Amino acid sequence: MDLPFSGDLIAALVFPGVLGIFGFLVVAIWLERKLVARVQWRYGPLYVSKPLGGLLQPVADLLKLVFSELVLPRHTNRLFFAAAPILLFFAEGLPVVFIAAAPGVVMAPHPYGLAIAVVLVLLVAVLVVAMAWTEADKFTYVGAVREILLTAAYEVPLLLAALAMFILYGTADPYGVVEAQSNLWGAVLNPLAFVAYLVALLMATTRFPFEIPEAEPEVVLGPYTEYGSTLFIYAFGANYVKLYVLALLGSVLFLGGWLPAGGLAGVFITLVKMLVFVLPAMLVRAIYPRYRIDQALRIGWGKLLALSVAAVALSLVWRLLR
Amino acid sequence: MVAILIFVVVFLGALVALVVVTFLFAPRRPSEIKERRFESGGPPYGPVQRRLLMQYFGYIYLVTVVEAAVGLALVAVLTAQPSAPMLYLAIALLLAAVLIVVLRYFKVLNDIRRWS
Amino acid sequence: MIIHLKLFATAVKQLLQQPLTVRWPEERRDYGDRVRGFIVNDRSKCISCQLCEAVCPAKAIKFHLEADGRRYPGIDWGRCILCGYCVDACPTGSLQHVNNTEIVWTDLDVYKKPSEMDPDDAAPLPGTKSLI
Amino acid sequence: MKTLVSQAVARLARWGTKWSLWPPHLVTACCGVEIGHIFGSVYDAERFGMLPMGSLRQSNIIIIEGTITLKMAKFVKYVYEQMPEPKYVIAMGACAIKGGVFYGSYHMVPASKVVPVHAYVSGCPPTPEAVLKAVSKVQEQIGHAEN
Repeated sequence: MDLPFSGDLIAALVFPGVLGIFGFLVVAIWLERKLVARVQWRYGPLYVSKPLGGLLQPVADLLKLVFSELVLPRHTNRLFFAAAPILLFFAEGLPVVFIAAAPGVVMAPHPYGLAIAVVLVLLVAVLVVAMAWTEADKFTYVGAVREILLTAAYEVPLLLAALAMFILYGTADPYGVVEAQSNLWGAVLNPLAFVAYLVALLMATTRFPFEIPEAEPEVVLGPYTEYGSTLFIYAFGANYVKLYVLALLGSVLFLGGWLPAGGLAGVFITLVKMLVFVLPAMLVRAIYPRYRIDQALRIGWGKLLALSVAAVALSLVWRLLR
Repeated sequence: MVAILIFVVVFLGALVALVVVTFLFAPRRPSEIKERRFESGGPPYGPVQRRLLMQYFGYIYLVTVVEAAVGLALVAVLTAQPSAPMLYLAIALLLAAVLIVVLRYFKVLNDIRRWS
Repeated sequence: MIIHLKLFATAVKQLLQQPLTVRWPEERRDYGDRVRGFIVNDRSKCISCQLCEAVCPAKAIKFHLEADGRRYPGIDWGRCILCGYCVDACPTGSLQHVNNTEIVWTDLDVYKKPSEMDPDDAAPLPGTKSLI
Repeated sequence: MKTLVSQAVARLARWGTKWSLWPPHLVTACCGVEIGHIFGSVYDAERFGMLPMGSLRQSNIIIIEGTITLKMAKFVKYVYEQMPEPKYVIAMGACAIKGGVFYGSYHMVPASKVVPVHAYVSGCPPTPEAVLKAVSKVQEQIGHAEN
């Protein structure tokens, strides 16, 4: 394309890649704390860097965590204990390999790229459970069981929402998907799938109404209880990486990706469209209380499943009409 | 392909490098208490593994079945010829069957007493 | 569905409103002028009657012989509960609360001798008063 | 060269620790009500980077809220021992300093005899502003630490 240097290197190192992931971690944590604070009529993090509105707060948190003592509990397998969060964080970031952020800005263009990305997102829950199992703690044990159950609630609707869009476009190639949306966005063509995807995104990233595995009043931090120091950044930040990946995937699947621009401008348009998924996910923390696990399961297998099946039916109708 | 390799190396390298920084520069004062299991500020008590209530595990059986069906549908859609109305009809019927099964047994799945 | 939209609308509305936080180092909450804060002793008024020592429920007040040959109260801030009984009991009004409630120490030396309880020592706190 | 690097790292670490003090949920007595007030909307301690944390593995400051009985002292000590290394303590309220109204009671322990304390706050209970002042005192101590 018309990029100054090779697009896949930009993809690997800057936007959907490494810098994007770490930058999103900092900005999303700051944005979440600040938005929630403002909804609750507070200021949120402020004094750490007053002119920037406390933007350095996550940086300070990360520095403090990096330079605090690393405790590897005696009763665990120390190698797995240290490796599990690193693997988790890495696996959460892996789906960006197959998602294009702009024409040419993709690491591995593949005809089934988006489908592979969806499947990779769904596979990661195993690592959370493995991590919790390695920690061998009462709270992580309960958190792991809750994580499994929550996964059971969101996996099928998320897959069905993706299936609806693939039926609609007839392809899972990121370029093909975006090209198919050149007239109308997928969110307009199939709003049911969009809503189902949004709710499944909240469940998948354990945002607030479904923040069941790490419910602070019940199980201390769920699967992340035992981790301190740098490993805590990875264990807890993995959720934000998942949010990043799902927002990127959603902006390509539903909001037309980099359209109506191409090249480097497309990257910025994708970034702006990601906000459509990220902002509500940040804001729900200040809005909803937490569901019980049976309520979440009932929503997943009741309304959400019906919604996503209806979305698939709508896509089938669109497909047959065309 | 090179881009994927670069991504993996840089990403994993950054993650491991931060842990190494912690290992080198963070203060360390290991003690026996610090390395115990975390139990909300008390000494560890009792075994970690408990018996689970099986009340919701019907959903997990369900998800293994339904997800496989949806996965098959995904593969079928992505590999099918552009115009295959029979395929879409099959998918619609499959999903309708899933919906009917879930609706039919939804009460059972929600009933805690039958699973415990 | 409608209820969720309403919840989001409320959140966005509150997002745009002004925070009600007391921005602490710059401004302070208006507790009124009769707040039970740090206690000072005006030694020109003190008659050494020891009523404050007798009435103190936490037994935080002790009398010290000072250089001018009279006894004055000193307060142990690790025991004082700021109940204000000593101020009420003082017949001449020499013991007084000042408006400073931010009594913070960095070491355990929290016993204040009578000479350290001058009204002039308790400087007024900087900053403006907040709205609430 | 090596000392320069370690000095720079120590400065970074101190800056990070200073602006990110995470207390665990350890409420020993009635001053815990004021702790709720400190983290509420009106005195928003999150402005200073404080964030109540569930687990001890991530937290690095204890705010001892009021009386510690002999029975509770064991757990305060345990919590302090389990926290990872740069860790700080604020003793809040007259009870935590010397005992307050419980001075000399057979079953109360001053906080300084259980854990090393970095700042004391007088009052029964202290106002939230006083605790915030103690927090900023602790931040000053961290910032001026020498290493």
